[in-house]
Amino acid sequence: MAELATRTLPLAGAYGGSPAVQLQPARPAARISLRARPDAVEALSAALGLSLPTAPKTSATGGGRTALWLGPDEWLVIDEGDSGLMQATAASGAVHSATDVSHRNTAILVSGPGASQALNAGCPLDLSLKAFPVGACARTLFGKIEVVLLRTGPDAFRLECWRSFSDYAFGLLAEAATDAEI
Amino acid sequence: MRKYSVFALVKEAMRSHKGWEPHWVSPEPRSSYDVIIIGGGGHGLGAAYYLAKEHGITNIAVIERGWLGGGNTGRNTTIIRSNYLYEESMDIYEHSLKLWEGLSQDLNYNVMYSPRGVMMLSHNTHDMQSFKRHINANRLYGIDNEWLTPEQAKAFCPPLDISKTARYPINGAALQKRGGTARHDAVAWGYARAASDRGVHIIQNCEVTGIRRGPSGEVTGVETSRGFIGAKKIGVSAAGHSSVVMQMAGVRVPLTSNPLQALVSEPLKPIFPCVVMSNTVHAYISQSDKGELVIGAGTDQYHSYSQTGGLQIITHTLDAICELFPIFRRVKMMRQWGGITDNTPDRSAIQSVTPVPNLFVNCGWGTGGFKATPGSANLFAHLIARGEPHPLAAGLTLDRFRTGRLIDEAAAAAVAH
Amino acid sequence: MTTHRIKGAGRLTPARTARFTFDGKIYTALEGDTVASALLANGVHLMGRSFKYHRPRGILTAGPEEPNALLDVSRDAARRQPNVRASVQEVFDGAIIRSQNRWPFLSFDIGGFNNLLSAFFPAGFYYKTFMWPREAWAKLYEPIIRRAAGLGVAPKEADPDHYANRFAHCDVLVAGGGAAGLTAALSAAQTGADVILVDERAEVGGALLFDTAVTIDGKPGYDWAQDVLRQLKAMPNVRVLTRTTVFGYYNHNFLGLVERVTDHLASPDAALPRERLWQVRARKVVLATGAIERHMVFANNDRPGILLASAARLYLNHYGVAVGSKVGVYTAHDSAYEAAIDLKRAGVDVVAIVDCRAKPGEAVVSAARGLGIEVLTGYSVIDTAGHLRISSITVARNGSSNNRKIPVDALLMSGGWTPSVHLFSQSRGKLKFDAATERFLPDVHVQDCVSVGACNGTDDLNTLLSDAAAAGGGALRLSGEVPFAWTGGMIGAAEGAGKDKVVKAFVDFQHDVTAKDIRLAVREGMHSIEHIKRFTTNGMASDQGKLSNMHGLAIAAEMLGKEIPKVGLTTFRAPYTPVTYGTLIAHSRGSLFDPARKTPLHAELVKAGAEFEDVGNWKRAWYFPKRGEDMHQAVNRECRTARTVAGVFDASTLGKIEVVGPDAAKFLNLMYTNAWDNLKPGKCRYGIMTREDGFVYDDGVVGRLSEDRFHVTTTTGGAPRVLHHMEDYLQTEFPDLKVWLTSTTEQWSVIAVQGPKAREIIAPLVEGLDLSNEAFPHMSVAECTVMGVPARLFRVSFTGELGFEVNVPADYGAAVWKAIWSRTEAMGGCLYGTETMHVLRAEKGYIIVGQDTDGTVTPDDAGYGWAVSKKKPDFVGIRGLKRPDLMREGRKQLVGLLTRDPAEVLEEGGQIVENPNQVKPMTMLGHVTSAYWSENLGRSIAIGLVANGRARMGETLYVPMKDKTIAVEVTDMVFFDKEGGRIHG
Amino acid sequence: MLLIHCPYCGEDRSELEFRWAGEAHIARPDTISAISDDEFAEYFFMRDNTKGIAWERWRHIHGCGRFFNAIRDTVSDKFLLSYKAGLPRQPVPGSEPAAAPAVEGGVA
Repeated sequence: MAELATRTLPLAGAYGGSPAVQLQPARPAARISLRARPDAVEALSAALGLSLPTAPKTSATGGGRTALWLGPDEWLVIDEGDSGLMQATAASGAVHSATDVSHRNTAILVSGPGASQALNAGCPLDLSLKAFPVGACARTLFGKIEVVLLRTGPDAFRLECWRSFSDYAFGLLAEAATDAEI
Repeated sequence: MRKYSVFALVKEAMRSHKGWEPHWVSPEPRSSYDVIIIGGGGHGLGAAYYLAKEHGITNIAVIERGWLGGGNTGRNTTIIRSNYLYEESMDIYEHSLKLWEGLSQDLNYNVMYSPRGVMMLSHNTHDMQSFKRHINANRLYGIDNEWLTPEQAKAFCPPLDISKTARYPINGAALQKRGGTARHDAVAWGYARAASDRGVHIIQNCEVTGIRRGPSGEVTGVETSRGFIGAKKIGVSAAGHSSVVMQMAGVRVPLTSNPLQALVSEPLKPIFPCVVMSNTVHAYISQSDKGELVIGAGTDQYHSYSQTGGLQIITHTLDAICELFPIFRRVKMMRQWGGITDNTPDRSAIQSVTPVPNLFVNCGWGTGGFKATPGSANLFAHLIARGEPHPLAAGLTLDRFRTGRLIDEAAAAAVAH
Repeated sequence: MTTHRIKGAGRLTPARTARFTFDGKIYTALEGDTVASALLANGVHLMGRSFKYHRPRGILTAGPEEPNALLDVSRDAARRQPNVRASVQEVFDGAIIRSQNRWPFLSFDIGGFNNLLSAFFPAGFYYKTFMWPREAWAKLYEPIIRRAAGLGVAPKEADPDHYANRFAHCDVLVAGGGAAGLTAALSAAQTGADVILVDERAEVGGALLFDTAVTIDGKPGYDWAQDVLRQLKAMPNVRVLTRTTVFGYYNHNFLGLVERVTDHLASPDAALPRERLWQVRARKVVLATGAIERHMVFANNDRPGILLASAARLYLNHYGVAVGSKVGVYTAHDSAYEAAIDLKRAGVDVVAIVDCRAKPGEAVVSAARGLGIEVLTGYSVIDTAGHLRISSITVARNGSSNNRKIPVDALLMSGGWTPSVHLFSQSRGKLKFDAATERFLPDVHVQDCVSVGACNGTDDLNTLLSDAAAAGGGALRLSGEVPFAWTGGMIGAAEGAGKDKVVKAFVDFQHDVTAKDIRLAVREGMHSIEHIKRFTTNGMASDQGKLSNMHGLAIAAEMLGKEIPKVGLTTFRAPYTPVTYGTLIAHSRGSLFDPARKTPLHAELVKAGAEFEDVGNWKRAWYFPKRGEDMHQAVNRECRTARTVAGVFDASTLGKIEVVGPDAAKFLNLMYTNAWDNLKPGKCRYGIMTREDGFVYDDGVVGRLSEDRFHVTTTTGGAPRVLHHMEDYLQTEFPDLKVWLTSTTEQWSVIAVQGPKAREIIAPLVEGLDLSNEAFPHMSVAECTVMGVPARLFRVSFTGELGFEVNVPADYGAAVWKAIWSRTEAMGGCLYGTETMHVLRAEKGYIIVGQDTDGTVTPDDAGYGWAVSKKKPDFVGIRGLKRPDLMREGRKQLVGLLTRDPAEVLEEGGQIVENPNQVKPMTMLGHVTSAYWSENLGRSIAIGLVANGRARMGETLYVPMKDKTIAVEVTDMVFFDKEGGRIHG
Repeated sequence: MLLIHCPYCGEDRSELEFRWAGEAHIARPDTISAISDDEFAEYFFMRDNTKGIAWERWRHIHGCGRFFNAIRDTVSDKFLLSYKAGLPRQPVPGSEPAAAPAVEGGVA
C-alpha cells in the first residue's frame, strides 16, 4: 500500500487581529455546492437532515450541517463533522447537482466587537444586526475577491473564500482589524 | 483672420489687448447649406475646416448642441500616439499624427502638440508578445515604436518603479517617441477659428432633433431647436450621441456609450516627463503644462449618458497608478469628471457611407478620439466631399459588421491563455 | 517679534504650545492653532506666490477655500505633503513648513518678473505665440512654462503612511456641523435613526465659531454647539466625524468622505491610518454646508494683509489673533461690520469701514459709529499699496475722482456670501438663480436629500433652526437671536475696476485671473461660461472657483449684456476639496493591491527552486533552474528530460467547471463546436468554444465521468469568463435545460506527469485502476484512489508524450506532488514550468488560445476545422462562422515556420512578408505567434498566422527584423513525432 | 456607485456585486443557422444605445449569480424597475394601465 497523503491546509500558521477583532482560520470542513430546482428541495432536505433555506440571505442548520442560500437554485452546505454530503444527496432521488468543493473553499472566523467594522473595510454590505442578523448569509465582495459571509453570532462571522484568495482575505482582515474600534 | 504671432502679441500689449478679433463668428443659421456637420467637437470642426481648405466647399454649418468642444474634446486625457496594430488603424492614426506635427502652424493656433513620448508598460509574457507584435508591425509600416528594457524605461521616466518585488514587475515597455499630448481646448478653438475664417458657419446651442429625408430617401436637412435647416449632405460627428442622431434617420449602429472617467491632481512642479500607459495594471498618466497629473482609466461597465461614473473606477485607477509610481500616493486629486465614449465591438471607428443617401457617419472612436482628431477630420472631409472613402479609411465601413471583417484592436490586447 | 495674540480673546489654552519652522525660521504656536493662525499671531502674512505672475500673497481665508497660502508640510523626508492649506493644517510640534513656487526666497522671487511683464501675458496668450520654429514648443517654450507653473513639489519617496477604508450605511447623513447641521442631526438622532454627522473642521459650530453674537436656546452659539455635540456623542445611534470632508456625492445617495486622522498629531500611533476613506450609503442626506464669503474685486486686491472679514473674526474670536494693528474694512455686506466691531472691542484700531453701498443696514452702521469707527458709505477702495504687506488703501466717493489715502496694515473685505451648493450639484440637483439676492440656490432635489441653512439661502436664524429640525424628522424645536439681520452683497467688479479699466483686479487669486482677463475672453468670442473658464483658467485652480466663480460669471454677463442665468454656471465636480490618492487607494497597496493567487503546490515549487511568472493574477512556475543555469539552459534540460525520462508539471491553474445534470451533454453540445452526446463515460475529448461571432474563445479537454457529469477544463485566463458565458446562455437562452455549473478550479491540485516513464512513476501510487494502454488508453478519465485519497486520473497529454494528470483534492496536492517528484527524481526525471510546457506543446503543433489565436481566428483558421460538428443543428457560433469574411479565401491560417538557419529563433510578434524589399508601408501576411529553440529537434521552431498559409507549404517567406531579415519555410505544424506514436506509449 | 435591486435577492445591493450584461430582450433567433448576414449583424452587433429609458440586463455575479432585467434611465442613472429573467419586456412603472402582466420583480 503506498504511503497515505496528508493535508496541507491554506492559512496554516496565519496570525493577525487586534484587541477589537480576533481572526482564526476555520477547521477543515466538508462542503458541497448544491444546485437544484425548487421541486427537489424537499427530497434533498430530507436526505441532508436539515430544511434547505429558500428565502434569500438565510441559512439553516441541522445535524452539524449548515446550508447557506446563495441563489434561487444554489446552496453551499458545510459539514464540520464527518462528510458523507455527496452520498447523502445522491441518495435523495431528486434531480440535482452536488459538487464537492471541500478543498476549493477555506474559511476565516472573524469575531469580536470590531468584527463588522473590519469586514466593512472591504465589504459594501450593511452588516448591522438589523440588516444582517445572526444566521444571515450572502455571497458578496471583500476588497477585490468574492466571498461568502455567514453571521454566526452577534459579533462573529464566518468568511468563506476560494483557497488561492485566502492570503489576500486574511491580509486585508488583519490590516482592517487594526483600524476597528472597540 | 488676424495672424497670431509674438509680434501681434507685443503690438496688442501696447494697447492692453483691445484689438483682438473674436475666434469665430456666431451667425444666425441660413435656411440651408451644402453640408451640415452635426457635432461641434474636434472631429466636426476639423472636417468643416478641411472641406473648406482642401475641397473648396465653404457653404457649411457645424451645428453643436451645447458649446464648442464641450463633449469628449474637452473631457479627454489628451494622449496622442499612432502605434496601433492593424493596417487600417495604423493608416488613420499615423495620418493623424503627421497632421498633429504641423497643426499649430497650419491653424496659426498653438495646440501645444508635445511629442514627449508614450510608453506602454509590459508586465508579463503576454504583454511582451503583444507589444512586440505592435513594434514589428509599426516598423514595417514606417511608424516609430521601440522596445525598452525595464532599465531604459526607468531612465526615460524616472518616477517609474521597476523593482522586481512589485506585484506585477515590469519586464519592458514599448515607446513611441513621437507620441505625446496636446491642449484639447486649443484643438477645438483652433479649428473653429480657421473654419470660421473660411466662411464656415458655427452654430452653438442648437440641438438636432430630427433628420428630414426626401422622396428617394436622401437627406434634405435637419430639424433643430432653432428650426429646420436644409442640407444636401449631412456628416454625423456626435461621438457619444451618434446612436441618438443616426436613429433620427432610421440607421442602427453597433455602439455602446459608456462613461469614461478621468481625474487631475493639484498642480505640481515638473515631475512626470512623458505619457505612461499600462493595460495589465489598467491606467494611464501624464502631466499637463499647468502641472496637474492627468490620469485616466477604463470605462464604467454600464451604458450611460450621465457624464459621471462610480467612485470605484477612480479608486481602482489610483490603485494602479500608485503601484507604478509609489511617490504619488501623497499627491491629491483636485477634480474628477467623465465623458461619453462611443464604443464599437472591435474598438475601431466607423467612418462610412450609410444606407441613407448623402448621410455620412464618423463615430465609434471610443477612447481613441482625441489622438485621431486631425486624421479623422481630414479623411471624413474627403468622404463627404467625394461620397466615397479615402483609401486610408477604406476599412472603417459600417458594413464590416455584416461581413465580419472586423479590425479587432480590442482582441489584440485581450488577456492571455 | 511682537505678538498679535489678544489677551483673553479666543478659545485656545495659552499654556500648551507647539514649535514649528516656516522657511527655516522657528515659530511658536498654541495647541489648536492652524499654521495660518500661528503665523498671523507672529505677524507673518506673506505665505505664497501666485501661479502666473508670482505676486506675493498672504492668507486670505480661514477655511478650505484658501487659494493663496498653499504650503509644503513635512514630518520627515518621506512624509512631505505639497499644496497644504495653511488655514486648514493644524500645527503639530516639530512640523517643517516651507513656502512654494518661489526661487530663491518667498520675499525675493525671480518669478516676480512675470508681474512686471504681465502686459505680455494676458489670458490665453500661449495660444497666440510659441509657434515658431515648429519643434521649439516642445523643446524650448514648454519646459520653461512647466517650470514656472505648478505650485508644490511632488514627494520624492514612497509614502510610508497607511490609509483605511470603511463602507458604512446610515439612515441620515448630515453634511456640515454648523447651527443647521447640529440641529438636523440632533432632531434625527432623537427619532432613533442611525445618523452620521460630518464636519471638516476640528470643532463643530461652523459659523458659530466666529459669529460670537449669536445665541441659540439661550446660550452663546459656540457653547450651544459643544453642548449638542456632547449629547450626540452620548447616543449609540450617532457617529460624529470631525476633521472629515464630504468630498463626493455620487449616484443613489452614495457619498465619499475623507477623515484626517493623524495629520494634526505630533507623534501619531503607528497603528492609526493617516486618513480614512468612508464610503457611505445614506437613506437620506441633509446638506448643511453653509456659505462661503466672497471677496471684493478691485485694483490690487491681492496684497498680503488683505483677508475676508469672517476670516479675521475667526482668527480673533477662536484663535485670539488680531490680523493687524491698523485695520481697514471694504465691504458691500453688513456682516463685515461685526468683524470691525469685534476687533474694535478687542482694542484694535479700526481706521475705516468703506461701504460701496449708499444705504447699508442702519443698525450695523450706527453700532460701528457708536464705537468711534469712521464709516464711509457710498465710497470704494480704488487701489492699495505695499509690496510684501499692504501699507495703505486709496478710497474715493463713488463717481468722484478726488481720493484719499488711508494707511493700514490689514484690510478686511466682504462681497457677501455664496451658498455652498457644490454637493447639491454633484447630487445632480437643479439650481435656480434668485435674482433678488443674485445667488444660485437649490431648486429640484433629484436624490433623497434636502438642503438647510445658508446653503439653501436661508438667512434668518429661526427659519434655519426650524427647517433643520424638520429635515431631521424629529420633534426638536429651537430658537435663537442675532444682533443684526444682515443685508447686502454684490457680485462682479467693484468701483474702479469697470469695463474700461486696465487695473489688476483679481477674480481668481491662485491663477492670477483679473476682471480684464474675463472681458478679454468675451471680446475674443468666448460667450459660454465654460469657454470663458477654460480660456482664462478662472476657477480651475486647487480651490476650484469657490471664491471666483460668481464674480467671473457676473463680469462675463455684464460684458455680454445678458442675465446671469442665461450665461450659465460651470459644473460643480467632485471632490469638494482635494483628496489624497493614498486615501482613495486605502488598503489596495503592496500585497493587497491585487490578490497573488498561488496553487496548492506553491510551497513545494518554491522549495524546488522555481522561478515564477504572472499569468493573469496567478503565480505560475516558469522554469526550475539548477546550479546556475539560466532560463535557456534550464528549459533545454527540462525539454530533453521530459521526452527521454519524464517531467512533472503543476497544471492546477487551468479552469475547471463541473457540468452536472440530465441535460449536461445537450448543454455542452450547444456551447462547444464539437459533439458530446456520443462521448462515453470514462472518455475525454478536446473541445473548442466560440462565441456567436465564430472566433475561437477558449478550448480545453472535457472528461465525461458519468452519464450526467462532465469535468470541463478551460484555459487559465479563460476560467471566469467561460463560466460567465455558459451561465449567460443557460439562464437566458436555454433555461429549460436541467443542468447546473459549478467552478471546481480550486477543488483540485493537478499534477501532470508526462514522458516514457510516466506510467511507471504513478503506478505504485494509484489503487483501483489498471493503467495499461488497453484498459486506460489516451484520452481516458477514471475516478480512483491515489495515496489513499479519492482522485480523478486523466490520461491526457499536452506534450505528445505518454501523459497523465493526477487530480487530487487540493490540500492533498503537496503530499502527492512530493511522492511523485521523489520517484521521478530517482529515475532521472525533472520538474518543468510553463516555458517548457510552451516548447513541448509547440513541438507537437498544439495551439494556445490567447497566444496563437487573438479573438480574430476561427477554428478552421487554427487548423481545428475537424472539431466543428457538421451534423449538430445548433451551437453557439454556428451562424457567425458562415459570415462572408470568415468563409473567404486568403484568411490567415496557423502554420509551422522553420527558419532557414536552424539556430535562428524568431521573435514572437515578428511580422511575415512575401517580399522583404518592398517599400514601407509593407504588405504583411501575418505574424509569428509562437517561437522557441527546440532542444529535442536541435533547431528552432515556430508557429505563425499567415494569409492563405496552408496553401503555401514549402514556400519561403521573410520576417524582416530591425537589423536583419530572416528567411523561413512554411511547414506543417507538427515538428516532433509526426506519426504521434509516443502519446500511446 | 449604483444601488441595484436584485429581484431574486429581493434587496438593493451595491453595483460592485453586479456585472452589466448589455441590452435586454434581444432573443437569440430560434433557427439561428438560417438567418441572413444582415439579420446576424442586427442580432449580434446593432444596439439601441438609448439615451433615456433603456431595458438592460444585469447579473448579480458576486451575489445570487442570476441574470435579470432592469429598466434604467441612462441620463439620470435612476433604476425604474428590476424584474426576473424570462418575463416579457415590462412596462415602465406607472406608465401602463393595470392590464400589463403581473410584475414579479421588485420595485427599485
